[in-house]
Amino acid sequence: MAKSPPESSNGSGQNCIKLSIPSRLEYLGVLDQLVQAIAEQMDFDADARDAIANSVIEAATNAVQHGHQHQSDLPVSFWFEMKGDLLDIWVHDSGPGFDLDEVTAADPTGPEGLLRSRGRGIFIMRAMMDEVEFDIRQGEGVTVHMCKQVTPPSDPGA
Amino acid sequence: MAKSPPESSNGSGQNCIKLSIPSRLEYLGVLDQLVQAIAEQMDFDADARDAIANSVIEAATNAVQHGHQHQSDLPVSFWFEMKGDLLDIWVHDSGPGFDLDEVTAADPTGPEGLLRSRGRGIFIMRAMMDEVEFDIRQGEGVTVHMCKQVTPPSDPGA
Amino acid sequence: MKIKQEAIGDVYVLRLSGQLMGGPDADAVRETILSALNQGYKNLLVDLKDVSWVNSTGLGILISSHITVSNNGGFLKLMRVSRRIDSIFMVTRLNTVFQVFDSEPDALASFQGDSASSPKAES
Amino acid sequence: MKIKQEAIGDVYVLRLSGQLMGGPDADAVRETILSALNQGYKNLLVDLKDVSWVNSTGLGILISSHITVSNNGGFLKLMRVSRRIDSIFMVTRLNTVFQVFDSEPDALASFQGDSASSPKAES
Ligand SMILES: Nc1ncnc2c1ncn2[C@@H]1O[C@H](COP(=O)(O)OP(=O)(O)O)[C@@H](O)[C@H]1O
Ligand SMILES: Nc1ncnc2c1ncn2[C@@H]1O[C@H](COP(=O)(O)OP(=O)(O)O)[C@@H](O)[C@H]1O
Repeated sequence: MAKSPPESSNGSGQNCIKLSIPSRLEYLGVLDQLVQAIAEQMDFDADARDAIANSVIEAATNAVQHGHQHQSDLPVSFWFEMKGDLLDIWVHDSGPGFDLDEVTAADPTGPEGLLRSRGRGIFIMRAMMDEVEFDIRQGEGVTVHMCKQVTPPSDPGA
Repeated sequence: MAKSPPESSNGSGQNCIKLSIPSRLEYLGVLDQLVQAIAEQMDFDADARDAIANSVIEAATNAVQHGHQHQSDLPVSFWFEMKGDLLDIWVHDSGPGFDLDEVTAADPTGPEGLLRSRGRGIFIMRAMMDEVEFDIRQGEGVTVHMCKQVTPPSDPGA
Repeated sequence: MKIKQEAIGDVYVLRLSGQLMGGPDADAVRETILSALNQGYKNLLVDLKDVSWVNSTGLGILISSHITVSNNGGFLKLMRVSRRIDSIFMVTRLNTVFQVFDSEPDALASFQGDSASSPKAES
Repeated sequence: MKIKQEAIGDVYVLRLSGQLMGGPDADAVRETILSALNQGYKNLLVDLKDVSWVNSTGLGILISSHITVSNNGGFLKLMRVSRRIDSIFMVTRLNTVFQVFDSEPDALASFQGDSASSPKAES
């Protein structure tokens, strides 16, 4: 799985859609619609489309809230690369980064975590996508990479 | 009306969504969904949303077909700037450009034009948007700028 | 875009779905129409119910189809055009070129005793 | 997100619409709930029918609301949760925290004789 955002390969390519939005939660609805459309074009089923959209929204929420602290003039960038039945997504903010091990130590579904009002975003992404990785660089921001493959309809004879 | 694409002001800004897609007609459906979502967020009514989406699709079709001649690795770029109830859109390709006066001389609704199979794209944009302008630069490509304002619901008492 | 085909009596119905926008769509529509004409059909009906949008290149496909069919002495009509597509027909005045019907029975019935065009149905 | 409010007998119903995602949404929900509690309502029902999606910050709003209401001796229940939102409840196990009802009559009836929680309705 490619680790660096397609930025490094110029961000172009025949199968890559790029988006950038201001750091405002009110644009997450527009993002949702774009992601749903991309996933539909790739023939993901309705549950998978929702899972992908939920995950991109979580990454974008973190970029806006934690990465850019709602500074709306800072853009959050998205790359959607469609290779056959594999969708690779990168979400980038230019914020200060964070310590991944520290924030994911707590289990939001355990007795302590269940009633906390925060700490579920990364958990949801990991539960809903095939793979989720964080590229956190001091001074260069955070890039979340996630991917999901179209599942062939299950074979009832198998 | 701003004539240059927001590119010149760095393409950032708190109200600007940017998109780029490969030069493939199959991505126009995804584009349509994004434009519809942006127009809905701005409270354009259903007819206006369709008009805007139709116009952006026409500009994108021209960029893919004429500007980039279907070279799918060349990206078509879009800027959507939302200022209050005014939506400004720029569509850019890096193709060779064309002679606007020449191509818009023929009226596609006149007796000669009506049965031609081409030559309606720019006409449709002009009919459906408030303003449409072309910035055509030798060697730097074509940028179509169009805008539309939300019409307040008509006052039955007026 | 996808095409489903169906012969209903002497009317050959093409049911399009998706988006009508040129490229491969043009070939698909042309081939289907030529094949229908080759089979002897003169009455062609294009169902646009499941077409979400048409761009100007897609309009070109409909116009070429119309011309091909007319040149072969047949009739090409449209039915179940969405509000969105109808607005493009109005703006481009293609509403004066195509006969458009809201319902399938009306469209099918219109071919009976056809020798000249009848006015566009109300939408 | 928008909130419509309605008292049905002794149940205070909050009908949310749009997207539930934190920011100003958090304040709006909190204020509505505090005002209902101040008016003496103990039974609160949140209608999610017209909520297209919820993010984790939105889940936080629901959890804080639940805690506030419980701390005031009341009950907060949810109804008409879409498949999309339900999948987030399952993944985060918040389905074990919230009582969710598919229909409004079931939800309203459930408050009669409430003193402890009843099991989550089938979805
Ligand atoms: N893009 C980011 N930039 C900075 N910090 C982040 C980012 N994403 C996540 N974090 C940190 O990780 C924590 C956990 O994130 P998450 O699991 O999404 O839950 P929540 O956002 O509800 O706290 C956040 O509280 C924040 O401290
Ligand atoms: N982005 C572009 N790059 C190059 N040529 C263009 C571009 N847009 C339009 N044109 C030229 O203008 C003509 C008219 O465009 P249009 O009105 O959209 O109709 P059509 O695309 O059906 O020909 C095109 O045929 C093409 O020659």
